[in-house]
Amino acid sequence: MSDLQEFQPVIVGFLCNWCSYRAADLAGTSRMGYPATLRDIRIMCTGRLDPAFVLKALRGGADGVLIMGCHPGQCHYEEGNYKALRRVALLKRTLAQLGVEPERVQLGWASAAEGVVFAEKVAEMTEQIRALGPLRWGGNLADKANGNGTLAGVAAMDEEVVS
Amino acid sequence: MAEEKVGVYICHCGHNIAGTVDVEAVAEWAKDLPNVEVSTDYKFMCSSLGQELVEEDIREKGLTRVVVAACSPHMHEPTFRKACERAGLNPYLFEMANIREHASWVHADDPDAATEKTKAIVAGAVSRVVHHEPLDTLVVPVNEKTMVVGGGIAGINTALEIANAGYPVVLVEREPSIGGHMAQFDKTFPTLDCSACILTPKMFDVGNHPNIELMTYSEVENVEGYVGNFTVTIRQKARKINIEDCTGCGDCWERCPKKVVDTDYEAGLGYRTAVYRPFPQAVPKYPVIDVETCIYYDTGKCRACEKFCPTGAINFEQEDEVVMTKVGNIVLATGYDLFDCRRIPQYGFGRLANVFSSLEFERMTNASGPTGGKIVLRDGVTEPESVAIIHCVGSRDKNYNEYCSGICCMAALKFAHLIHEKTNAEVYNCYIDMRSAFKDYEEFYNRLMEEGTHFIRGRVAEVTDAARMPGEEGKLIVQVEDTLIGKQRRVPVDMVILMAAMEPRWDSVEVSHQFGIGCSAAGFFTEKHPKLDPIATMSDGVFIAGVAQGPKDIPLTVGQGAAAAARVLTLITTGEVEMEPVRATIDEARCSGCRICNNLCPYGAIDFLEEEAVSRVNPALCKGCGTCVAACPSQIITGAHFSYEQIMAEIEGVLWDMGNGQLVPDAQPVTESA
Amino acid sequence: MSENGKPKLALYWASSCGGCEISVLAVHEKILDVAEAFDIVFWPCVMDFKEKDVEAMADGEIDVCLFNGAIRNSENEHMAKLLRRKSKVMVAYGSCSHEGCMPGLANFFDREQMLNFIYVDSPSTDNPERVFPQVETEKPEGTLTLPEFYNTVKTLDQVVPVEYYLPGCPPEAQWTLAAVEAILSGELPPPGSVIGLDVTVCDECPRERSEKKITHFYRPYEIDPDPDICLLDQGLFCAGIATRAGCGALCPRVNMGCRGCYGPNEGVEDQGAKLIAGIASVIDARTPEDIDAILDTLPDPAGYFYRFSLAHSMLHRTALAEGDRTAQAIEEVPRLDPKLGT
Amino acid sequence: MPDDNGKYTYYPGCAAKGSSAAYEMSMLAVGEVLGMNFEEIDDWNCCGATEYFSINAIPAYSLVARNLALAEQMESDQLVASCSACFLNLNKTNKYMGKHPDLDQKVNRALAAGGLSYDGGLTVRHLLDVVVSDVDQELIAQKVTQPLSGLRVAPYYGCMVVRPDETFDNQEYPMTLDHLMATLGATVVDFPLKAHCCGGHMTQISEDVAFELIRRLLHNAAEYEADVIVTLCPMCQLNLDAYQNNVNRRFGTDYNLPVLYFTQLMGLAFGLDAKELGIGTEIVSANKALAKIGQVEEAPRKKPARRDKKALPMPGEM
Repeated sequence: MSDLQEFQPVIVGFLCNWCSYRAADLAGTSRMGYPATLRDIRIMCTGRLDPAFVLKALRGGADGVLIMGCHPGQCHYEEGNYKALRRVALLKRTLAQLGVEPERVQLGWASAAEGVVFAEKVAEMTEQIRALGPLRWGGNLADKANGNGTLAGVAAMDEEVVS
Repeated sequence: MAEEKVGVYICHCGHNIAGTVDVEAVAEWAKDLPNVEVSTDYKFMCSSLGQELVEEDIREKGLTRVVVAACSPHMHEPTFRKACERAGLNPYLFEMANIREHASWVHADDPDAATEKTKAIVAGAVSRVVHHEPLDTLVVPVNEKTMVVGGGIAGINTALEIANAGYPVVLVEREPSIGGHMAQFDKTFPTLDCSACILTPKMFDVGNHPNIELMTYSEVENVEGYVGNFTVTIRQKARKINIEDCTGCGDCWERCPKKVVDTDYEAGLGYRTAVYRPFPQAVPKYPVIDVETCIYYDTGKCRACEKFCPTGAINFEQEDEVVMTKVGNIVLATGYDLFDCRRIPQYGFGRLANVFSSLEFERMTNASGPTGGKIVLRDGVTEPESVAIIHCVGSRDKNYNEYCSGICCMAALKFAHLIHEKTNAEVYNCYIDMRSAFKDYEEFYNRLMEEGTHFIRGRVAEVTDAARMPGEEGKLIVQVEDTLIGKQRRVPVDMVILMAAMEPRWDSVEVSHQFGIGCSAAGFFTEKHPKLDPIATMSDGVFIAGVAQGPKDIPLTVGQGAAAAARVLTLITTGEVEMEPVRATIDEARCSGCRICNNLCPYGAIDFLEEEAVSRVNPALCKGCGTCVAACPSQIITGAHFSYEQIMAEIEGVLWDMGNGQLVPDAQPVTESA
Repeated sequence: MSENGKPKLALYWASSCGGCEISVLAVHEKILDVAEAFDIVFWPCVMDFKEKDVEAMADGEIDVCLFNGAIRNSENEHMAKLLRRKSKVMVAYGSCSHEGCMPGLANFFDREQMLNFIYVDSPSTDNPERVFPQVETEKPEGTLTLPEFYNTVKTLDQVVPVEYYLPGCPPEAQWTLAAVEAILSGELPPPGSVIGLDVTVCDECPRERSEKKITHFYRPYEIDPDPDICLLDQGLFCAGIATRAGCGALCPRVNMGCRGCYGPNEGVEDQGAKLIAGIASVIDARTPEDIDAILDTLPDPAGYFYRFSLAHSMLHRTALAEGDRTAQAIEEVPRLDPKLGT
Repeated sequence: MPDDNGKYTYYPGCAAKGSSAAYEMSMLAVGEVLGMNFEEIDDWNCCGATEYFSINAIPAYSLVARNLALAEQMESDQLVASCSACFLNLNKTNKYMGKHPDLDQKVNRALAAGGLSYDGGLTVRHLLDVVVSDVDQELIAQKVTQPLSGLRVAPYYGCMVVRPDETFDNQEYPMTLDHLMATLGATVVDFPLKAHCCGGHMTQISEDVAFELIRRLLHNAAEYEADVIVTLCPMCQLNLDAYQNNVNRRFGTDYNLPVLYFTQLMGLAFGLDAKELGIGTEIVSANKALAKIGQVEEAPRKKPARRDKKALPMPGEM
């Protein structure tokens, strides 16, 4: 998997229900091929994007995160994409300090009619991430001894203790 | 959560999915996902048999959650939600996994990758659906009254259709009279029937309809509320005329000493007085005093109109009035502005006297216009011996508007015909492409060719009065490449008509914000669906009609107006509307009142309760975009159906094979194993 | 329970500043009641206990262990595991053991960077032979050992299971007492819970808040803030919006933005994410250029957002080069030739 | 924008040192009045004129880029050219090098051979742009001591200054020079051919083409009863001025239209000495025309005065 020769990046996508998700649908209906690297999640608006989602995806082993919404000025909810623009901007500044390359988290626009734009964006980002290599944050994380303070962990521990 | 029973159904969609994705394998694999009770694949899940399969399992195996992996939720989510409902399961406990548009169709070249991705998508859905909660659709009553904004032919038609059906309408028009652009036109293509003759009866009906409250010289100032329950604030600008006394006799404007160029109705080609009625058939019949130009407001003297008014209707002290009213639906028919031809200096409009804009020409050929319908040069007397009509002025031009205004070709043909009819002038049509789609239009084009109009295919480079060769002296020279004969041509003419583009109203963006709807990059209002719903908008209860939605001619405008009326009537007669329960709610007990969310909501659905110092979401106003949910720094705003837990779970799901962040066990040497 | 029927209490500090130890005393005269109520069996900072004393105890013999400090080296981890084994109830006491706190900021770097700076590059250091501390150093007299310095700082619950958390840098006395009393009364909250409130600092903050529109961030020295108006409204960074209440909004009350030491609000996984979302939401700009212009006035965002919670955040530390993923970076630190030492 | 002391880097181009010396003289004189300092690039070279690019692109770009490289070492990042052809070439090269990395690379390799390099730090501007955009028009109005009242000027921009891409004025129908002349008190005629071609180097290649183009301009200016054609490009000035006789001979016309640089008229309006401004060096003498200055006189309109009542208002009339 993480073999660089044929390293297949894993990208988690957050797509706006009204535009880019439909653009992805259109790419499908018109059979436009693009790398099978994107695993997309539908949200009602890029304005719903909680930065925690991005962190979760990276922490969860993704090599990149692609957020796509309506073109500025064409948000289904008027302003949502501007909020995404601001949040992603600040998030990326923070991630940069944590050693995450800017290419790994990208915000793009595609209207419901822009299946091509969507497909090209996925292909483009896949290449960029392939060049960067895997992120696979898992390796960064310390082993959580005995279930990380979960009750299960405590229980398990208690047994040890009692016995 | 652990006790949820999930049913997973992988659809073959004939070959569409099964042709690429190993559906059996996926179904088999899904059996081992947490909480999965049933997992199977089926040829066509959307078929009645497929749906029954789901219903049976809900009843017999006691499923509490359902995942169907098939096409896009935009295709069949409603189908399966209904199926669940029939089996007694709340429809929102269902989740659709899109493995066709997002997997099989786009990765046909790599079946293995497609199958792997399918697994990820299904895993995501399963892990998400467990966190779903039963939701009930909101139901709100619909106010019977409708507000129509814009009194052009679109608005007039919408208002009449609704009013005739027996429901109240308030029609708001910015100008002193309704009628819009159509009232300025002379003839209409291709039938050439007189625009006024077909419009004025409708205007009259509007003015006298018991169900229509007509508010001219008025503007909408504020809109609050949601489908079925809007509260609108309208400013009635002061006419400076007491309409209850005014008889519209006309003494005031006949006596008014102040003449100004009428840039509205006469398109700058004629004059009006400071107190004026836009045109004789105006509805309502009352004049207005133009405070900008009235001598009295400038010098404090004159008051001629007041002296001569037989009924003492003149009221210089009259103030604007602001009225508030409740309506259930809103139709925006705000029309268009004409492209200002001065923006293309090389065409000489405003510089070369005998270059006219299309609207100027409409007024000129109009029997009630400044020249009484005579086609003459700017000097007001000379009849032109040759006229060039330039198409696509400000349309189909990257420098101005990329779109085609649609109507100009036909209007140009109409002009050509009128010129032939009224003068002996030669007429040159310089076009890029002739666009004469729709009923009887092409025939009209043919007719004009027979009438001897010259058609030159090419975009005009410039219009100049710089004569270069004999025969050009004192003429306007149209420099154009005739692309059919492949030659540059200089056509000397007496008059040039510029077919100006239709542009969105200058304030269309503000208006779109005011009404909470979208606006295209060009500035036309965005419809809900470009093909299947060109009348509704993304804001429930707000509809659009006419050129405000995009360039179109009179028949289409009329049609869209009627369609908007039909949509409104459906809502009114249903009496209530269901709203998707995708909503945000604030856990007020845990809200710390930081007010981060307060100015985020585009629909003003979030109120801050001063005394409790907490914020609250009005569920009826909320449209469920979730921007406040994402923003809340103490994470106590929940977005129904797109909650933090649900999306987090989906992320874990789609990354099921990535070890969820624990791929590499920590190799830190531990001095002693616990 | 000891013979005298008093519950046995252990206190330990791992990687911490010692402030938590002091804060235990901040309960003032009540400390006597504590001493009265408990049989203190281990408190290296105050009384002379040795590790072997703990070793000698039976597993689970200690009723409550208040463990402060982060896990920075092998000794911290060893003691955490030891005390865990000996204690019935393990309490992560204070921000370090709860969230990582200041020691956790080391996770912005890796071990090599830090050792190099501390032992070589820091202006006040003169170490031409690049001598680094070693886990084992051979001496004629025998082998000298030091705890292993880890690549990554961890919170207590990242090495052992933890029943309760007492947030704060340091925890406020009333919460320490609340915890002690809860333990004495036996009315314990469900294991895994944080002793504190489930709202944010804004809830305790007396300042006047209004709709937010931030056009510029100021450093505290740049403006003289209005004492009655929300600091964030005035463009001063304040983590209060995303920080668990319980301190009584100490910092905002003295014109200093909340630093976030109580960690994220109840149910929140990543304090930084919430700060990013909240702060970015109220930035008053629409174009990338304008947005950047405003964000440029907020230097070191990660520092602001993860000041106390980096070690416990979702990403937990900066990305390590793939080779370093398994924290073997110590190999790259040149080892000291034993002979040099002699 | 220039730095506070109004410094600009100045690229003269070949003409300035020969045929259009008057242009440079007047420019420097006017610049002094307006507090603009033009620092000439040391050791500048030919701009390649317009043809070289179509013969061999890379050397052509490199030739121009050498000037850019030298200019970049100067104080100001504003490079001003007074000749439209020079402006076009410098501007084009500057823009293309910025847009096309491969070109940038090749050209810089060439420059490196001469120990030079250019990394796109300049803004290339035409003298007219600088005068109308950087200088406060109020200031210009204040400096006018001898308004050009009664002088009918035909503002002639030529084809290159506003093309290919719109910079400081409309490409098809520029107006800035019109406004500037009005500020100087002149009567500006609406010169429809203002942005048409003067023939350029065609005078050397095909007189038929060139002279016809020149004739059109002269004819039109004369038709508008212009006393002077005012230009901002040495090429235009040369063609209209030097070949006016040839045109008259060929077409049997008797045009007598002096062609001056806008800086010369500015100088006169500022009350500077005509000699200082190089007036008198033109071939078609401007004396007769300039004699008019001072005596105000409403020039006859070209269009028949409109018959009120019946006549229709012009667009935008109030």
